[in-house]
Amino acid sequence: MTITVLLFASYADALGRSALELSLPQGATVADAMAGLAGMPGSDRLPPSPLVAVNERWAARDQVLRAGDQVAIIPPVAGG
Amino acid sequence: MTITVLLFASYADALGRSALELSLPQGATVADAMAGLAGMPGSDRLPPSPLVAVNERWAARDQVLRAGDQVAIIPPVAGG
Amino acid sequence: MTRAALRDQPLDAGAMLAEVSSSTNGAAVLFVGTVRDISEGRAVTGIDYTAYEAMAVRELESIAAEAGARFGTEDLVVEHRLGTLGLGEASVVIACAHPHRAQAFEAARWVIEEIKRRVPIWKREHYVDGTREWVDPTRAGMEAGRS
Amino acid sequence: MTRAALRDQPLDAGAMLAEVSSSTNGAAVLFVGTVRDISEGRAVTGIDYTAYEAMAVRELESIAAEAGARFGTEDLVVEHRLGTLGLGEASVVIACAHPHRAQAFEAARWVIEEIKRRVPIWKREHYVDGTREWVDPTRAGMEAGRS
Repeated sequence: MTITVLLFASYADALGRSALELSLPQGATVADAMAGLAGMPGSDRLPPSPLVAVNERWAARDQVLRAGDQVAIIPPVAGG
Repeated sequence: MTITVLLFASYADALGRSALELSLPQGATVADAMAGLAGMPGSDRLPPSPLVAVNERWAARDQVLRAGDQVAIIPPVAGG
Repeated sequence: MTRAALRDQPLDAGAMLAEVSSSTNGAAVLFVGTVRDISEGRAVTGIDYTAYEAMAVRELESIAAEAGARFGTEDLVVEHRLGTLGLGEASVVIACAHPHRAQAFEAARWVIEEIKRRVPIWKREHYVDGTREWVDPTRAGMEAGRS
Repeated sequence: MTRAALRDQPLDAGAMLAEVSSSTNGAAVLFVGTVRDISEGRAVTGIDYTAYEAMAVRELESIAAEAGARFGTEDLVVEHRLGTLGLGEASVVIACAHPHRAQAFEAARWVIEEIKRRVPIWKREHYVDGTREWVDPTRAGMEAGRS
């Protein structure tokens, strides 16, 4: 299945883009999606366990993904 | 000596006026000034120990007065 | 400089907010106390505010200066309205800015509590039945209904 | 109804204060966060604010609704600015009104703390030396310098 990864702020700078697609096996989790980024240039500048949202809601690392999910990797928030 | 007593809000209503003069002996205190109001019509509607200010500053009952002092009898404040 | 005033005209909260704001501050807090339509369960139509004016100004100035020293800001202004106010009109406005938000909140909160504690201002509520009464916050049961 | 929004134009604190004010409320509190000229001891000339917009709006709305339920008011609005802001410009405005002042203060304070905790918004500071840096509040030493 294919999911979309969204990157923001310093993480988008690190990987040089703000979105990408990943192919993952059925049953893959948030953690698997993170592992799927591991080989990409700049991914070493992401922390080992960043905050993640799936489809605009905060998600745990063991959340199971479905085809078409939007997985957002969230840098430390700095609003206000 | 002569001092001025100022009355406000419900206390002014009680005594029917907002200022009056009192003749007091030298060395008289805030408490003596209060006692000097005792016989006046409406003075029974004042509490036994109201808040008092002398010359625009909060004052204790044993503060000694001087000629010309302004003694304000202060109802419970309700600003804000 | 901190600043305080009594006014017999409507208070301008926006101007007071602008007065304290600057790029040295990261946070501004504005408090506005307004005439509420209910007091102690009675329907209110308006309020007369009266003061021992010379002393009230002195106390307001002293509260503003003390708050500035206590919370570390010069950007604090407070104004209290006098006269007859209709429903929803502002009786008191406090504007405070500070480099940091915690102190801006705490200073504004401290100022309104001190005003209610020690500034010689009184209010007479007008009720729908046409009667008027001086408010005595020391009377049992009053505190719960106040803003 | 509580309300939340992201804006790419200047925030209008006065309009938001008016929006929450009514004669059923005795108190209104406005919080304004602004761009400060110093961050962690470095001179700042401006800040870019960016967000995961769909999620940020959802989180802001949820915070406003939760604050309304928690503190007992429907009169709460919050707006956050996006884009490039100059010194002194407002990045966030919270307006809250309540029958009583304690809850108005507490609701506004709670909302800004929640925004800083869980709304996906980021800021990149511009420094006088021409460099720009994303702000990471989780980095040691950052917290003391923030508004």
